[in-house]
Amino acid sequence: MMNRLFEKGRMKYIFALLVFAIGQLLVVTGYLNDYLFSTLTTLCINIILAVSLNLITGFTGQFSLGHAGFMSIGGYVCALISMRIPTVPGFLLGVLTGALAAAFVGFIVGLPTLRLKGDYLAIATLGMAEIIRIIFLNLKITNGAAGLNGIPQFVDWMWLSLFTFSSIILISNFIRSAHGRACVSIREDEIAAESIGIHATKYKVTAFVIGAFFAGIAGGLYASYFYFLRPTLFGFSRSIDILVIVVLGGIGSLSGSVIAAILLALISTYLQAFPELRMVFYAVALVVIMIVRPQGLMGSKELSLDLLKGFGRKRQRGGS
Amino acid sequence: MLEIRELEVYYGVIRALKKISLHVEKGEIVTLIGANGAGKTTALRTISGLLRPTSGSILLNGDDITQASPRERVRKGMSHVPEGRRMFPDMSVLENLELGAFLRRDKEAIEEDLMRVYERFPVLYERRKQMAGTLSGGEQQMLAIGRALMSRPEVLLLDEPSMGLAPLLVQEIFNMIRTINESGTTVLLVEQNANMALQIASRAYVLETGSIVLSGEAKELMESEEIKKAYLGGN
Amino acid sequence: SNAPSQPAASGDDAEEIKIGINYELSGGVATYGQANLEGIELAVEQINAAGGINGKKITLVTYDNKSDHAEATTLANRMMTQDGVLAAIGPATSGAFKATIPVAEKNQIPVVSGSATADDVTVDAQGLKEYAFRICFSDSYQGTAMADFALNTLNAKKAVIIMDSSSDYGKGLAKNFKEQFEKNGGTVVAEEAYVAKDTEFNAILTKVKGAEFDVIFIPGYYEEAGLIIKQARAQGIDAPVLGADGFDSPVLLELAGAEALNDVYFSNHYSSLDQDPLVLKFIEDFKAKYDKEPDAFNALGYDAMNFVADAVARAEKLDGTSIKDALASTENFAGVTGSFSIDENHNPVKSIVVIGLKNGVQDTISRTGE
Amino acid sequence: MGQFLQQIFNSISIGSIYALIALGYTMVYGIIRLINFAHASVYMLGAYIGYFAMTYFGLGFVPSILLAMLICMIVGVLIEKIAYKPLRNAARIAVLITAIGVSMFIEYGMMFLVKANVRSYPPMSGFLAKSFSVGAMTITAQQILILAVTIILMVVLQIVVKTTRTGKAMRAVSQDREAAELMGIDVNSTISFTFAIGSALAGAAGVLVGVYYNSINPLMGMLPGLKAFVAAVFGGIGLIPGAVLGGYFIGAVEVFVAGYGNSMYRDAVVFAILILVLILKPAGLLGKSGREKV
Amino acid sequence: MNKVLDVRKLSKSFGGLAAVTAVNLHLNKGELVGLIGPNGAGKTTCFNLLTGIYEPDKGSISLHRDGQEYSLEKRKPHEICRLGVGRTFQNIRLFRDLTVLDNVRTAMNRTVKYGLFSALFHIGSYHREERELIEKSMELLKIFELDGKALELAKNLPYGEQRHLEIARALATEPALLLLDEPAAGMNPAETAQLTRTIEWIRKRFDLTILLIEHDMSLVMKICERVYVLDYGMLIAEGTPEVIKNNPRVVKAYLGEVAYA
Ligand SMILES: Nc1ncnc2c1ncn2[C@@H]1O[C@H](COP(=O)(O)OP(=O)(O)OP(=O)(O)O)[C@@H](O)[C@H]1O
Ligand SMILES: Nc1ncnc2c1ncn2[C@@H]1O[C@H](COP(=O)(O)OP(=O)(O)OP(=O)(O)O)[C@@H](O)[C@H]1O
Ligand SMILES: [Mg+2]
Ligand SMILES: [Mg+2]
Repeated sequence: MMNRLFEKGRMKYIFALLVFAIGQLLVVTGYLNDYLFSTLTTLCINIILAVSLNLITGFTGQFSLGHAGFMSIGGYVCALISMRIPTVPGFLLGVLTGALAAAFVGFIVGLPTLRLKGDYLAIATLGMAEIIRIIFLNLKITNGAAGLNGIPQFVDWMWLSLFTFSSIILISNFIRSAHGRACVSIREDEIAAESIGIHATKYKVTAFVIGAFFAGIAGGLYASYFYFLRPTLFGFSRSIDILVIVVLGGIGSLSGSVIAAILLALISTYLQAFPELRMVFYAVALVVIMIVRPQGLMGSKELSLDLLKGFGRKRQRGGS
Repeated sequence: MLEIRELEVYYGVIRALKKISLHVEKGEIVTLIGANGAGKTTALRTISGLLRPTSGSILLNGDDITQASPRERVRKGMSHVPEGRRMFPDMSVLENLELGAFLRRDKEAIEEDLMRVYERFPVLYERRKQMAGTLSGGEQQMLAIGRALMSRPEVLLLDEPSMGLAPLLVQEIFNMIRTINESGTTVLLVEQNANMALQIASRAYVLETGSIVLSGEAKELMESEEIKKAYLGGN
Repeated sequence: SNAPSQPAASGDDAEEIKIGINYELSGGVATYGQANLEGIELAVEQINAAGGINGKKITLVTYDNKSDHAEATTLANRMMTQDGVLAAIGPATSGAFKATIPVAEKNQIPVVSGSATADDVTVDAQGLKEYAFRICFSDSYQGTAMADFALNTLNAKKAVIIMDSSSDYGKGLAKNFKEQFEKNGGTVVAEEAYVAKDTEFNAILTKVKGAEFDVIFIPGYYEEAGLIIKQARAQGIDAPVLGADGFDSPVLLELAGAEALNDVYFSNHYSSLDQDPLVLKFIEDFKAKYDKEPDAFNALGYDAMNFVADAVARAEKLDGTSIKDALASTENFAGVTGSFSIDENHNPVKSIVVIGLKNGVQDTISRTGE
Repeated sequence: MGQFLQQIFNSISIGSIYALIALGYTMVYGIIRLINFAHASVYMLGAYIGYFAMTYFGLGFVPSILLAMLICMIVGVLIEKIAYKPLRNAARIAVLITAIGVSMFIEYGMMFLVKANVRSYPPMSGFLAKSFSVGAMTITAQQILILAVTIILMVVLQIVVKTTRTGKAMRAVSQDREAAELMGIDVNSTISFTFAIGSALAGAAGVLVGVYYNSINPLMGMLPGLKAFVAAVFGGIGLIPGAVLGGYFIGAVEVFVAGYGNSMYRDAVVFAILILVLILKPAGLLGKSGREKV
Repeated sequence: MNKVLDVRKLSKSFGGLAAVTAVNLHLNKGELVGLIGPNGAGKTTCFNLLTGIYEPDKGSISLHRDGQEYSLEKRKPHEICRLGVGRTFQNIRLFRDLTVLDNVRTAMNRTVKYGLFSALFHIGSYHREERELIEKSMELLKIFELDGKALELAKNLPYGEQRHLEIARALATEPALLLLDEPAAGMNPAETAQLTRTIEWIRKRFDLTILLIEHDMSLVMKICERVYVLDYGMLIAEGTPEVIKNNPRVVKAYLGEVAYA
């Protein structure tokens, strides 16, 4: 019984290593050309964004439309640092500082606004992201509308997979901890959660800050793969794109977010061949998927966890 | 008046009602009792059209209404006090009551019925301007019953009307069900308070995990050892 | 077939000449991408109808970058590493175009933009982008020219700037105009901003109206400029209005109305008052194909395609490097947006015209520049 | 002083447009708790229908706006039937994503059909071409028209929702769909009716804005749509007077920030004020806040 | 001085409606006290005031625990819970989409010592503490015979078991004082009898003081040592079940003319 209830969850590390190794093999042998790699980079960035937004919106139940704002902070800070220190340590310093800056802003913004509920929170976060964007649009150091160019490129498969997997794993670890469960209970019923001693504001802000941190990492990766940043990249529609992935994958399912990000990347890549109707088909696909699976691809289930449980049960049965 | 034949209802793969049949004659009070999760609410929801059965049929006054919408059923004289009261929380008590008479156009008669409901539940009159969502549990229950009466139903489906009510009111509610019945409304009553239910009902059905396991005259059932032990608290 | 990054058949033995088209066909600035593409497609039709280049037909590999700069990068990668294009045209806006340049450099495939006007597109602090070319003016060139025009031709001393702060085009023009204007004795008394797709400008106009000034400079595109001029004139502001090539579209007239378009001057590549037969033929052909008047983006797209075709025809070999060299050595290319040569910074050297409107029609032109 | 009055008038005219679009958001939200992102697209559609009616069929203003309202009404009802109805029992956020999908479909579908370029409405004649000067201010007939339409619609809708049978049915459906069915309310047609009204409003707004600014494009719904959505929530989503108040509020803040502050930071200041106000009034300007009863 | 709860002059009104007016209550350690009264008398509102969901207009609430006195009237619900007040809700408020185990486990959060860092990296005492949490939760569930359904979603439990789970969840917060709001609502007499036994049993097992709202007199009269009666927000009577049963005011306002066993 105990084993069934309490999983150590080592599988995910093995899985991550495996994916990394396969990827590395493809890179070394040259099968992963620049085009595929840039598609892959976009995908991984989307995964990090979706997984971190899922923590805020899916698990903690706080409807946020401002994720692009956090991403942009991570991106700009990372770019500004790595342009001045164009070395790998500079890049890493940039990504981490960017993520911390995003987390800090998340804290400052989250503290007052997380009192708001539902759609009111949504427009407050949307407003926050717009304010951040307009500031970047008018700052000297970020070069306004033209944005930053010539950001040194450090993102390769190693860094990409390292950051992607650690984002997924850390967030999933968090969710499967007492702190994570506190967040989920707030989503389920805030009043009941408070009545069992959960400091709702504290946990909402915690989730918001962690989510912002990882969005910041995604921004940093973006800056240092695509060489450039501009305020227009972080508009309302990017936040919406991330939300779409989260809901499509399943609110409260990290593996769902990953799967949905992959699926949408596949659809979008496939549709590149139809430039005129690309977005129309994409929209249709979105609507159809939602109608067919309103709860999202995975609902609130997790892929890996269920597989593990399946294994566990089989082993038990075999043993007795 | 109301007849259910071989009704079968599924929630996904769960079979909540297993081919149940029952009937309620005009002017009767019939009660449906059973443990938590037996399927009582499911039965009522199917009868009033909120749920669709996979098979079986429902007849009202001889007409097959299995495929009818809830609206048509209301028009045909059915009224359902649902589990959990389900008032419209951001509307006033008065508006809730008016909605009960939604399909009626006879303004004056509606006004009369409104007065009758206020007479029955004076609290509702006191609170007529308050938002229904802020009423206490018991007040909400009264409102739910009052609202159902506003359609002048021929058949009234009641799902646990005594839940959460003060003892005095439980009494009153049951008395009222009796009066309502005496003034010509047929009643199908689902109750946890089996004691009281059996006292006012003429006949009863006992539902267990989706099947009817017992039925008969209410008085007889009240004497049954089995029923006493399972539903009446044993002592 | 699974050999890594081996571009599909290309080079001298290819049957056709593949040109990548990487444009904003949907999303926020789709207007400009679509307009460029119309010009390009017209050019390709004409070239192929005339037998192609040295007997080889041009085929376009067209992608929509959704006005997303990262997507532009990805698509540049796709066309260069998988589709084997010889050269790529687009994107339309400076930002998105810049996003494809590192890919071009890496794959040694030239990229050309018809409308990326920012100053640092082809050269920046790090030096010349060997594989990037453009055929339009830079912002500083136009901004300076319009400041000179304001000071010298209109004798203006005080100017108000109302700029599109959401595009680097608007900001770049504003900056250069201001520098030049103030260097030569003018003052900018107010700087106001709007963002692309705004339709309501009365608030800033009411504010501006309170100031004293001789001209208004509107660095931005016709979509908003048309409305600004209309609303300004309706408020009784009748100072001369200056703009740049972003004004050049028949839509400007439709939006602002003829009465509002008096005392409006903007810099451009060509004027319909030009009786250049090349221009006249282009306008005629364009009208025949699309049933509308061409605007600046149509013309620039048309020229960009012909510019590339011209270089392909002159190239020693059919590969990126040779075409790049051919592009770089273009001399006196006769385009509908003026004839030009490519300078050492991969910018066109062409003269600028300042067009004056009267009741919405082109009335005066003055030429400056090389 | 004249400038100040003029700015007040400016804020009223832009506010009217936000309010007009916000009304449709709030109507639909009121009944199915959905921020109907497709609303802004229907508004764009309305503008194009008006445009084609006027330029290709030579219809006048009134028939054009009626036609746009009619077609938008049909489109709105169809959208609900095809894309939202199957998700009646799904999470609200799932429907939101569908709405975003529908909105993209309409916008990009339109972009495919008519291209992305800006089109302009034909110049108006008659009353609609007039303008009046009051002191130092100039007021156009079109501004008066939009203001009047907004206020009249708000009043009419408020009366419909608060006093008529249908209005009561709408409110009942929004609060408890099942209970509404038990009252004999036809939930489907009530929802359809709401979409019909909301979409007709969008269509009308599209034509009015087309006439007013004479500039339309397939993405014209995005920015005002976003602002109107913000206005609707800000006023207290689901509340008709809230939508109008929110619209005017946002319009006024925008105009006064641009007119007396720094127009570079216009939208940033608008949002900052919005967030501050929400922190003080967490359920919007007119919304009732307070903890739910437990 | 073995008082656990001392409420003085507690008042709360909503708009013009005085829901609770100058109510005094006190509970001694280990007592099981009933709070009854007609519908809308203000019982649930009292609970909401005690647990910080509403802030009182007037009056004081003090909790005594481990020789300390804490005043509750300005505190937030989660602080009050941490001081040792647990509750259930009149309309069940479980975490419906969480498992039975998680419902209880989440309520044990305050015993968790590992920090955010351990939570993110699953290091430090994470594994040990998590294991302990599960063990403790399962023990608690066993008491309510819910251990077999630990991995079911709360919303899939039958009603009666949901009520039990809610009590288990409240107990998981290790309260000294437990507030139960109509625990027997929606149960049939047999189930109510079972619940009555459970309540008595947990009181002993966890050394609890219990305040209980209930309309089912068979339960109240059987297990409550004292009963408070509210009417129109005011306390109209207080005493042993015997006394209350025969108080004419209570009979008139609340009980009606029936004899209760
Ligand atoms: N929406 C639903 N989805 C899945 N299962 C359901 C649903 N509603 C009810 N059930 C299940 O169907 C069975 C019958 O439920 P029902 O609500 O009809 O019982 P009941 O007799 O009214 O019980 P109670 O006395 O608790 O009200 C139960 O096992 C319940 O868990
Ligand atoms: N948030 C609120 N807003 C307005 N009125 C309220 C609110 N909460 C409670 N009330 C009112 O306060 C009174 C007391 O309500 P309360 O829920 O405390 O009653 P109760 O004694 O628990 O009744 P019941 O036994 O029916 O549950 C009721 O009249 C109710 O309408
Ligand atoms: Mg039931
Ligand atoms: Mg209560």
